[in-house]
Amino acid sequence: MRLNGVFIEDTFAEAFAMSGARAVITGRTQAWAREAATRMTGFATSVIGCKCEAGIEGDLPADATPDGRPGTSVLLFAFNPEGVQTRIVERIGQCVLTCPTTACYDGLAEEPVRISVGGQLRYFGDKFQLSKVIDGRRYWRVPVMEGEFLVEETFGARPAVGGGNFLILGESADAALAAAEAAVAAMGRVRGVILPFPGGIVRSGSKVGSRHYSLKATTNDAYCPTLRGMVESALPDGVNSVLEIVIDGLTVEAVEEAMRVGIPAACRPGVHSISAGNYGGKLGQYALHLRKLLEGVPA
Amino acid sequence: MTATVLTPLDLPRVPLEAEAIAPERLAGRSEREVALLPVQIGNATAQLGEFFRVRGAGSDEIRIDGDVSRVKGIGAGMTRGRLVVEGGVGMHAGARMRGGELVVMGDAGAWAGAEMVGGVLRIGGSAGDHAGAAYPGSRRGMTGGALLVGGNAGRELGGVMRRGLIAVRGSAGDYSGFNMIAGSIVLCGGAGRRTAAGMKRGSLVAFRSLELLPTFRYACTYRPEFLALLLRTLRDLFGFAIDARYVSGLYRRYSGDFAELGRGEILIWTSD
Amino acid sequence: MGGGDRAGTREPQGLVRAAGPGVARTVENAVCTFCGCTCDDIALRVEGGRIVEARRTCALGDDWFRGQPATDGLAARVEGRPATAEEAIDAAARMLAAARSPLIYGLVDASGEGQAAAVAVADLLGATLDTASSAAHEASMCAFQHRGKTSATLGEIKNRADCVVLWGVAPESSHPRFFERFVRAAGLYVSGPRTVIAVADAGAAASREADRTIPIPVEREFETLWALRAIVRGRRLGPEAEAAIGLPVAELEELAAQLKRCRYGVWVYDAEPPAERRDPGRAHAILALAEALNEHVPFAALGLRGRGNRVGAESVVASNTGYPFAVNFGRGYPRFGPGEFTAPEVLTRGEADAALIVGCDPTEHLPEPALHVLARVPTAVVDFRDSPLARRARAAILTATYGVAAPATVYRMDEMALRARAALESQLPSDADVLGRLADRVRALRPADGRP
Amino acid sequence: MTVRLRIAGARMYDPLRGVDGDVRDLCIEDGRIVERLPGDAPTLDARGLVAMPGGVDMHSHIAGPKVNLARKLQPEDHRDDPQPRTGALRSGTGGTVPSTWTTGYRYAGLGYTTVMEAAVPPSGARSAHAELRETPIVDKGFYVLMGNNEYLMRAIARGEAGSARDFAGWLICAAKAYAIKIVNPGGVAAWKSRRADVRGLDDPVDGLGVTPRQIVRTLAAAAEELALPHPVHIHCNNLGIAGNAATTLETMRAVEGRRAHFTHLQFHSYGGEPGGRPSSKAAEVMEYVNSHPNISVDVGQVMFGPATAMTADGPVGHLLHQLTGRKWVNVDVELETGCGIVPYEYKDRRTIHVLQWAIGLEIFLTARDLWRVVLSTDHPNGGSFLSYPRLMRLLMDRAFRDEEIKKVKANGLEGTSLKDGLDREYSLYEIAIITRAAPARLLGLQARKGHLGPGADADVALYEDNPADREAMFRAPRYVLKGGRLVVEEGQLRSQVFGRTLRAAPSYDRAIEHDVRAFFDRYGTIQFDNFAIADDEVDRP
Repeated sequence: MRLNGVFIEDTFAEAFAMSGARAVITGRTQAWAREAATRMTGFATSVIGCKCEAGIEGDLPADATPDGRPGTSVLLFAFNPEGVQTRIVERIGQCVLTCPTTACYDGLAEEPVRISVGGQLRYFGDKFQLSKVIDGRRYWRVPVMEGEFLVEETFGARPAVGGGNFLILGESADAALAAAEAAVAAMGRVRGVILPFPGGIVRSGSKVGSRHYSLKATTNDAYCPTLRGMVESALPDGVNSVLEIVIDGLTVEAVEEAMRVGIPAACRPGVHSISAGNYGGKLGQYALHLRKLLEGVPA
Repeated sequence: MTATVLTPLDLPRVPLEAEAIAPERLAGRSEREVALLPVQIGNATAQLGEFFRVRGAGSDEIRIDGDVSRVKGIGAGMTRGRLVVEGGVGMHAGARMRGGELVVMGDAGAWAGAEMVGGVLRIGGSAGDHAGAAYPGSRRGMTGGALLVGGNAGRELGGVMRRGLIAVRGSAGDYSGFNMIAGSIVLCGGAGRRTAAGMKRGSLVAFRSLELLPTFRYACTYRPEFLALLLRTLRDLFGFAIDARYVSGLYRRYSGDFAELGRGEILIWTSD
Repeated sequence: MGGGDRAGTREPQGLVRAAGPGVARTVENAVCTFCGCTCDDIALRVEGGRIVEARRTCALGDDWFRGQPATDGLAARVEGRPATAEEAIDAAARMLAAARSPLIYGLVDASGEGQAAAVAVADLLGATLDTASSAAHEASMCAFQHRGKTSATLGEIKNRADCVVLWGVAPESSHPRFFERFVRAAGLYVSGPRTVIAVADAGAAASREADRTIPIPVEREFETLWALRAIVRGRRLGPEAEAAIGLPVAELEELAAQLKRCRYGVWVYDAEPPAERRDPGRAHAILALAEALNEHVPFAALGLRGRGNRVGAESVVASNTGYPFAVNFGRGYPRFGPGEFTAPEVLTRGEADAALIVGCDPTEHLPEPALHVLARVPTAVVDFRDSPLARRARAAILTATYGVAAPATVYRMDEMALRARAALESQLPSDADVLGRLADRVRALRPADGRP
Repeated sequence: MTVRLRIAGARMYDPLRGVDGDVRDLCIEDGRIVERLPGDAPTLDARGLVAMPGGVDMHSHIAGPKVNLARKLQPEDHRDDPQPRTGALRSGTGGTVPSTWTTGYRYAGLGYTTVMEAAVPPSGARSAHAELRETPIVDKGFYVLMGNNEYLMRAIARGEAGSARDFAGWLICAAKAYAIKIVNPGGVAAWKSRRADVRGLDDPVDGLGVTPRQIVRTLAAAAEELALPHPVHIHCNNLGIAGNAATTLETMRAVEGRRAHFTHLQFHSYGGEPGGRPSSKAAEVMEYVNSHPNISVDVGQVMFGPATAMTADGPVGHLLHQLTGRKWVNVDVELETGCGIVPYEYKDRRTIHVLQWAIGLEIFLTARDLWRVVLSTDHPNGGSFLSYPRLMRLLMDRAFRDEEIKKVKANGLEGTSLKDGLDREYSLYEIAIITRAAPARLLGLQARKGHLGPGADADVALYEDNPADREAMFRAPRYVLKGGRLVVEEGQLRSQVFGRTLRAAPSYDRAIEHDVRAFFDRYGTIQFDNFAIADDEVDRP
């Protein structure tokens, strides 16, 4: 299968089950909402090293937020709801509570599984915090020097999908990067997903385990162009640089949609082929077959 | 499903008590069965059909197409459905209601929505005394739901309220929010004296200035985000018109009541 | 005080007759019901079937004992014409049993036994039952029901209180022997003078008995009490407070400190204020303040109650039904409804279709609009006083004066029951007797359940 | 006209006569039980039913100033529990503090026919009698409060035990009361004088030169010397406070071998430190009770659900108000006693309530001599008397009890013997002891109450035996007779009668009245001559 002349390998991205939450941060201006969101999602690329994966899902216009101010939506993923709670509480506590003018709301109100967020952060109020129930949802008002920090008591946590991905095998580093940037830009329109790595792109794909050190993950040597010849390389001839796009999503459908949007965008001149990372189906619950995903996409 | 229509006939001076008029008590009954439902007339029991013409089988939607200002207990304890009264209602309308929607186009007597637990009670006209309040001796008044008054409210609005939302378009009487434990009261018009006296927690929001008790203390002037949330909910969810300048406005915050726990607040709008 | 010097100036007439005319005797320890003090140390000189002298009474009590109603030998009326009690009871019973929404009103000048019988009648009729003092006392009662009270009986005040606050009251005129009996008398735990502080409407005369008077603007009464409570609880008021109170905050702080220093305090207030001073928050504020003071020293709130057996009315109605007044039996069981089943509202809304007035003069208690309606409602009267209302009622039965011409259990304002023996003999039945017979007639006329 | 009834074929549980489930006929004539009846006497077929004497509640709060204040205080307690008027029966309201009429009906509806109001201030005797007159069906009476009476404490302080005794005799007669009641001896006086309490049995009561021990000892002796039918009835110091078992045991020793009844023992059997977390000392307290035949107790079981704390123990009222934030009534009463009222609720999710519940059950289940351990909830303090049937099932049905134990918050059971389960199951015979025979005997009423032998009042409860659900069985007797009149028929309350007011009339040296009169004249607020209750104020004409 070829898209825009780029070969699509007959393989699958192996994604796994995670638990995800959505935080809607509002601020006096879009910039302040975005600032809090940026800080909150820093150092959250890989659940292995960062305990969670988080990213900005997108900005929200004033009329789409609970309090009528501009907002930014953040998604955060961890292995289970407890992990999500711990991490989101830490991050909202350090990055939103502290940030001027912001308030923070649950973006998954319908989810039956609830994690305590404001319910934890309220203790910063040292018993001066106030609660408010509005339309069946409880909010905490924590007094801060600026005024009040408003945060919703519980957030929904839902079964989510981590590790959706595709690999861009480029003829050159420049071509691979341009293709990856194009893919990220296109995927920015998809709701329910984030791309947790810097700029949405990861250059250091990993394999499980290591040869020498007791590390959980080490460089994916089969795809490192400099190791061609030293290891059993997975790289076709002519490929000199590989970049990966990793996608976490609230649903498998959202992840698939992101891939369906991203892959064609990456199929540009200078891209040799598109592949995906998997572990032979041994680790993840989800096998996202590239060719099946792309059925119906105009070549 | 079409609405059951109840047309009041010649109603007596002796008060009629008709808790039977609630959606879940009419639902699933034939026209004839509805007419046979018991009502209390003074010291005797009678049948609904003696005082109302019943059209349509009992459904989750009821319309009373006339004034029933002398009928007590309409929609009291209702749990679901919709009950629309095209005139006024007597005492205890929607008292202790748990769900559904009760719409009164005219005025309501005393104790409207008293101790209500959930649902929405809309009063197009004015509410009498003790709307959303606790009955004598009760630990709690309203504990949930929304009580929306288009006209004025009497005294002790939301007395001993524990949770829920009350909004009054016109002016409220004395002792609004008397001894309130928590919850939110929004007063668009003025209020009488001693507003929020004895408040433990909770919020009383006023768009006009209030005479404050000496046991409230000024805190600051700010834009409370929760209030934007609250007022937008009132506007968008309940269709209670709120001018945008109030939604995002600046409010003076007064803490109190320091004769009591002192963890409540009165928020008075100052400018947008 | 005492009325001996005026004995004989007003001749009580009527049915109150002693066994042997001309035989003089003295009745000791008679009970006076003319105010909530319910003094029970009165000595009555009875001569020719009349009370000719009352000793140890105050001016009010003197009027009570010597102003017994003249009844011209009449026992009862039906439609304004003289009748036997039996005929009048029957007429009253028929009228009431036919009603759909009868109102029984009064009870404040009746024996405890008569009050209990009135409850039985109300129960049988499915009536609305209200006491004549409910309108005045409702705010105090509802405040009590919301937060309780810290109080004491009069004996504890007499024997312990070294600090007496008179809040807008001058008991020397409303309860003339209050000071003599409970404040100036030597107590087991108080010797020497007690501190009496009056806080009163700046525009009116305060109690003459006070050592010191703090004038406050009457419209700031609630605010002052409320602020005082906050201070007693150790809160600091803001700079805006002074304007809201109408009194320097420093003065309130000093008062709070003084109250917290006493050994045993009592806060005396009017539990039945006149209509223009009724305020749902006032009694609440006083009860809450006394409660707050109790975290420091014993402090009793004492609500002064007025004339008659109005405390008995509430106590008896409460023991029988669970509720002190404003009780409706329409559904076959008692329901409580201040504002709903209180007589002024029931009448004004035109909801009563018959009325039984027991032991009260409605003109003293009901507002004009309610009286206006009452005049058009078929009415029966059971009272020891003849009155214009009794004369135009459908049926009226005159009774022996409770506690004077018939024995009666009466309740003091601290809710303590006393027994008033009959100083005079009367041919008239007691209120309990009449109401008991009325209940029997009603029982015969009205089946237990359903419509009349 | 002679009224006769033969109750034929019931299984009888009549412990005072040692009858344990025998099938016999019960013969009733003119309100009393007789040996035999003529063959043509009307017969009630009671085959298959269980017959017991009418229940006797020896510690309840049903009349008097504090009860009526609690009624006025709590319209919310009555609102959802109406008692409609039916036939000849009066309407009323229930809740934890029912109206007078409803109290009588509901007691009778459980098969109880004798109820004692356990705490009436002397000055409240009149209104208590007025309310008892309106309390139908049951025979009733009250105990008069003496443990903080200023006159009495002063007599004791002067060492005049004889004066104290004669005062007690006078007061019983004047108030037309049944027994001497002590509540927190000296503690209420301290509460009234400076909002304090007493703690130890030998702590002096504020400025009076008297100690709780002296009050207890003097009144225990007075009750004996006055030959009262019921011994002194004691509510100890430190009710509800951690560590109070020590006080309770000390008070038991303080009566020096005299008969004494210790009421609502559950509330007085706590270990731990004052102000700290209580633990169970039921075993220790019951060891003393079991081995001292002069001591009798009622349990004061806590039952989960709404309650109303009402007590002469002023400091306890204040404590509960502070703990719960609920509304509070405190009335200091006439140099006699105090009064505290706080609405309350026992919850099976609260550790302390579970502990109280467990301690009560421990007392029941470790009692060796049931003739000295009486069933009570201290109505309405530990719960309504309407929960008695459930309590009986807890005692009779181990499987049920174990299920209930599983439902409660487990840490409340720590340190109680209930934690590992107690095997004991009460039999019908034993239930009849703790609810009928024992209280009747402890009240000195065994001639006419608490048994079904000739001469007894024909107060009889007939139940349908239901081993699977004892609660259902005891909640709805098939028939109840009061004084031979059928008041409950087929499980329905049909008619009302009026019971008697039970009162003691001890002899005492009337010379005391002179001195009491002088005290009244100086410190009282009513005239001595107006104090005593007249005969026509007691019972209905």
